[in-house]
Amino acid sequence: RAAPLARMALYGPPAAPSIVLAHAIAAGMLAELAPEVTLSTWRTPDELRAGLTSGTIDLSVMPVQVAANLYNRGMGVGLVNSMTDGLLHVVAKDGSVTDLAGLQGKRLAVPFVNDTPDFVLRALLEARGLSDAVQQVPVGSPIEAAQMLLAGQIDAALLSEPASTVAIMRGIPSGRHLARVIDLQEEWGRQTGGAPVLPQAGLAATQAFLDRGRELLPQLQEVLERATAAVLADPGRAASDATAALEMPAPVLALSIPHSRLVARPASQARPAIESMLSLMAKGDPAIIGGQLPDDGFYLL
Amino acid sequence: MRPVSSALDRLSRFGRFLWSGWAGLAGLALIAALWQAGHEAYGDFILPAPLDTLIAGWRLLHDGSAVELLALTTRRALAGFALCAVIGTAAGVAAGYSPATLRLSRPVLTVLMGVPPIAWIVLAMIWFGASDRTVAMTILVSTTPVVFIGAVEGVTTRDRGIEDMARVFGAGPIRRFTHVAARQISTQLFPALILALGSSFKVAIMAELLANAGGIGGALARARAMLDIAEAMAWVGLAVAALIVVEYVLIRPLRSELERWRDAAAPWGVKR
Amino acid sequence: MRPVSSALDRLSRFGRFLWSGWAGLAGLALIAALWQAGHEAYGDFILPAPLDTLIAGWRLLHDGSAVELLALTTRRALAGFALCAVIGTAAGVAAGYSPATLRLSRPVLTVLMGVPPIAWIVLAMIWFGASDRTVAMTILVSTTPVVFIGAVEGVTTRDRGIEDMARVFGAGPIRRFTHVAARQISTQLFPALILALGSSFKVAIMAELLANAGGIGGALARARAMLDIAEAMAWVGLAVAALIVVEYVLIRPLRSELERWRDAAAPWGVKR
Amino acid sequence: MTVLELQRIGHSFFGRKVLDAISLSVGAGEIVALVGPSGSGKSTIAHIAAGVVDAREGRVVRRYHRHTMVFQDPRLMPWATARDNIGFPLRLAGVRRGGRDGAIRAAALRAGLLPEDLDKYPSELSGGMRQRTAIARALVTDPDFIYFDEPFTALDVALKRRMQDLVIKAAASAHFAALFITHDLSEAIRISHRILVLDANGRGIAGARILPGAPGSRDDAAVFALRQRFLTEDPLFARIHDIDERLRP
Amino acid sequence: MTVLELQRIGHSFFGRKVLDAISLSVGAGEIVALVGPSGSGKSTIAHIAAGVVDAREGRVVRRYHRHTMVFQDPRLMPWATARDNIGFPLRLAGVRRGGRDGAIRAAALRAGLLPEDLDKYPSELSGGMRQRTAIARALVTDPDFIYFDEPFTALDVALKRRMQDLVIKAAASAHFAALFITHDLSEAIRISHRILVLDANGRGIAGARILPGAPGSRDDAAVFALRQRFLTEDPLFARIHDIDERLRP
Ligand SMILES: Nc1ncnc2c1ncn2[C@@H]1O[C@H](COP(=O)(O)OP(=O)(O)OP(=O)(O)O)[C@@H](O)[C@H]1O
Ligand SMILES: Nc1ncnc2c1ncn2[C@@H]1O[C@H](COP(=O)(O)OP(=O)(O)OP(=O)(O)O)[C@@H](O)[C@H]1O
Ligand SMILES: [Mg+2]
Ligand SMILES: [Mg+2]
Repeated sequence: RAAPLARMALYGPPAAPSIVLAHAIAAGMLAELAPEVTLSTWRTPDELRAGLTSGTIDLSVMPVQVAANLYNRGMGVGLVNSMTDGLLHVVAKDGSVTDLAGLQGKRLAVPFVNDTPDFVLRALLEARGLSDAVQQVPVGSPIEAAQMLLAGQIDAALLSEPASTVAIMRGIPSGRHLARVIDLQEEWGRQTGGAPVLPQAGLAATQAFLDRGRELLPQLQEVLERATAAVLADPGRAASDATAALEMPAPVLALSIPHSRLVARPASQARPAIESMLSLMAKGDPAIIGGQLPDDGFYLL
Repeated sequence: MRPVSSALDRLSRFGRFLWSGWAGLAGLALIAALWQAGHEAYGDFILPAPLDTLIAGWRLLHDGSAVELLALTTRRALAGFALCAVIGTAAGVAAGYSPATLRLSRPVLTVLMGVPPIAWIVLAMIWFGASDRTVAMTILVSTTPVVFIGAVEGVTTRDRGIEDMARVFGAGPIRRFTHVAARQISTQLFPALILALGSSFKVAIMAELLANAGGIGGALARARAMLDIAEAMAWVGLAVAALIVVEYVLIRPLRSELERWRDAAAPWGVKR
Repeated sequence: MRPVSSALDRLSRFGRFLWSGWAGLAGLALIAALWQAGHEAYGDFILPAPLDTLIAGWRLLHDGSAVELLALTTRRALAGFALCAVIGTAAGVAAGYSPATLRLSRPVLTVLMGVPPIAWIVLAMIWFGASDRTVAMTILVSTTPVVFIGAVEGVTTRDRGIEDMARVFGAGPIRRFTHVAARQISTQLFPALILALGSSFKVAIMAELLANAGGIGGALARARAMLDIAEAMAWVGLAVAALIVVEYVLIRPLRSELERWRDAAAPWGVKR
Repeated sequence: MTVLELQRIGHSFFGRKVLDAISLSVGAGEIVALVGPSGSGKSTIAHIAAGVVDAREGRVVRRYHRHTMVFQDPRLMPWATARDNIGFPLRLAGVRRGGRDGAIRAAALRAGLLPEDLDKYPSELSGGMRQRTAIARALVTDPDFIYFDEPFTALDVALKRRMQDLVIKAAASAHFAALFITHDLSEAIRISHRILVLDANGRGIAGARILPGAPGSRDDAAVFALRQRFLTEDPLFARIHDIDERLRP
Repeated sequence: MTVLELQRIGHSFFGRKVLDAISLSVGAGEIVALVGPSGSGKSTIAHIAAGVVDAREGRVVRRYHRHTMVFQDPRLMPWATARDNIGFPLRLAGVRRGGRDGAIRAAALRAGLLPEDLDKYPSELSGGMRQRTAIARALVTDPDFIYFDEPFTALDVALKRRMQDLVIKAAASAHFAALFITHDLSEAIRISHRILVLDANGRGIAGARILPGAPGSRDDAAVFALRQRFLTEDPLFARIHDIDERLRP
């Protein structure tokens, strides 16, 4: 067993993978790695950038594409594992759409420009020859997409967890019954002929952490696997553990967990899926992942 | 007799102040009406009804932390405003008096004006973390140009004749500045300060939101993430209310005191 | 003799203009120096070297679409600026002349000033989609207060004596406005317009970024998504360069023409 | 024929009455001098007559075609050169830029301004030059009525005499009539047909004196003699002459 | 003993020479009148002597303690009432608010301003009242040198005489010396010890005339006679008197 660290600062966006971290902390699972573990959320890439530069971040959940880009830019960031198999759904009025073809002629709000969901959706639509048939409305953020969907300004929205959960929840009292009508992961699996896996986000370790506690990674991975299982087993409990750190109500988080395809797959094990996703994104402009597919050094475990 | 008449004068100005507050309420009612129309056209999720927002705001104020958050953001906005007022005025006055400084600072100004805040905020976050100072620096960067330009204009368009008079009556450069120029500069400075104050609140909220620094910006982000648009609007409304309070308690009375003489110059009946 | 002397005069003012451009370059050099220091402290990832940024900018300009994007954003910023200049000036002048309007519009102004853009942008997107008009509306909302206040101050602080003179010499209200008041208002309006122009570029970029509407804001978002900070900075730099060009081509010459008489009033040697 | 008639004019500023029951009239080609203590309301009368200020009581009847005014302070536009200030009434009258120049030069010359001063801004002019600019501006459109509010105070002896002669001559050939406010009794005597004395508190016109002979026919000695007589013997002028009576209310 | 001495002063605005080789001196308790055509540079001389403008050539020697000035235009602060305008020099001198009131009232009364006018802002004052405020401001600190730049132009006959008497009396008791710029020859003759005539183009002092007897000892008739003699017989005053010679360069 490697020597524990004095402190460990975990970061993550306010989404399901961070719940796993929160639960691991709350359950004391990380105590063996470091007596003092903190979890903070970041909402914008700028915070991530600032945190990486100022060295306050040890480990952070982040989009795999961002991690790969940072790695290729020589920032010393490596990927520990992938923490989700995909969080993407097209949300629309219940029953109005059933598959991608059903989106024909509909107005679909697409947030996350230049982000994984955008590329995946575009690839899927293109493969089906629907690129021109679906009216894509670019919007600034998932919030606005959900707002417009709830207000009936658009027909469907590409959302990720937990935004889709929130949108669906909010729709109920006002009589708008929304549902996750298309599971992008499934579509992706069908498209690639593989498993329905979109390794969107994973836990990345920074140089600052690797310098001090590289040996702790296997132990950490083992803890996260246990934590993931515990979270999936009892979403309610995990949600209440995470509600403070993520600043989101526990019920929302609890509802979001089952749709988040949480996993804790070591990076090298997830590598094929990751590479197929990253190469798709790099097709337009390799700069999005920092020039090329990351080499072996990126996959820490 | 003089104190009485001056008290009466002040009273009448206070009356006019109240009356202008009344007209202000009419303006607010206008906004509310437009808002309601927007609400009816687009529904709760785009624009919740003004009344719902009011209720949400009331609820926020009553169960707990709203007052604290409001105080936090107001404090941050005021700190940033104070900084920008001091620095902007000092730099603007210096530049107004020294053309060389002005010429040198013009491109700096253009950069400050034209570069969007997202280009700075990372720097601020590195230096100060998600703290008051990040917010203050963001405010400083985005509102200083207003104050700076106001001060420069105040200095360059002042009436030098009166300053020459002061010089003849024995005022050195410092007292010429404090007794004569400052008064003339304030005419141009006050509108700039009012603008800067308004922006300070706005920028404080945006900076809190971008830098994840709590306060009303944080609460707003949370409410938005939960798609609780009424609550989000309520937070914005609370911030605007704080702004109005600060403006009418802090700046307007000072200004109307300083600009009293304009009332006299206005033709009969056009008092404001 | 008169045309010659006036040509000479204009030439000398042009010379001073160039000289002030020179001093401006010195200011830019100052910024670059600070920037370089920041770069050396925080590295490429936060603040790429000015030179790298320059090279990135050069590259962008040379391989393709940068000029178009720049033109697009500039066009949008100018459209928004033109709108806000026209509306702000018209409303401000109206409010300046009519105290009732002023009182009514003050809370509207406060709301415009104090409410962060994220509260509007959904509305703009619903109305206009991710188009030029969304950008224009965002600019309108955030910069009109500056122009409005400038115009109001211009009207209320004008010298009524000269207007009375014009009345005696047979000028009706319209010509009193166009021949006398407009000139006085412009003194306060121009600094406001310069501010508004600067903000227009900034807000245009932010709006493009938030509303996902292409242009430099879109390119900036893309560069940021790719964590290509040098390119992001280069885009910002290009936008600022466009702003400087527009400001010095459009507004400054006009203003220096209008403010020529101030040179005469300044004591010897304090020309600028 | 009267070209200007004020009928029982009254005015107050912020509720403080400054003028009451002022009636006066000016005939065609007549120069009426208006004298009165400082602060008695002379300028206000001129402003009311010229339409700058709306009287709160009474009626103004104007039967002339076009009036101009020399204000007590020059009221030049600081952003315009002397040339453009003088040309301002022409610009208002719609005269094109090119067509103004001759008239401006002529008016400037009549007011004693040299061509080289025309390109200066007001801040570059001396006090007297500013006043001359204001005078030239009032003359440039050939008005048929001019309000003069202490117009020649800043001029030197020669210029003042020259301007007075100009007014006398123009009125004699019925070019214009004028209401001429002045503190200089000699000036009033020299150029006017009639002197009106305003009550010290603006409560009506205290009285009038019609001057013997035509303006311009009186030489310096006669003017001085008349002035001395007015000041020492005429009770109407006592209030102007005797300050201490006024200062003790 | 001379309290003010200008030694070969020269000045130019934007390269245009307006003053050249001006030398003059004022003795203790002496009133020196400075006359000259409008635009000849009188105000500029006063500004240079008082230190508002730095001369580009020559030297100013001041041996008095404290000077004040009545400017050609009143130069009141528009944001301050007449009271505060008059009290401004006291405020500069560090007199507390309470202590100023007596001096302000006294100075205002000397300048013929009524107490009720003290609370008005400059825009509410008549032209003459503004000038009186400026005069009161120059008197309030009991200076030992005053620059008067056409100070009494806007005053009525009685006030003007009163102010002239004030100057005469103060100078007689050596309260102050003064450089007195005026266009009114009678005024210059009435109050001064010596009249300096400035060259029409500011090229030096054209000449001086020492007046017989003490100021104040000359009655109206004597003043008038002297004035007529100066204007018609004295070649020194010819340039002031004869406008047409000046207008033809
Ligand atoms: N600030 C200035 N800039 C340029 N020229 C000036 C300035 N002030 C005065 N002058 C010029 O200097 C000359 C003398 O002006 P000054 O005011 O001294 O005359 P003055 O003798 O006081 O005349 P007046 O009797 O009309 O007041 C004039 O030709 C005037 O145009
Ligand atoms: N805008 C104003 N607001 C208030 N009071 C005013 C205003 N203008 C003039 N007054 C007052 O009206 C009275 C008359 O002023 P007016 O200017 O008509 O006097 P005047 O006879 O022209 O005096 P002077 O000879 O000093 O120029 C004065 O008591 C003055 O204080
Ligand atoms: Mg008057
Ligand atoms: Mg002068």
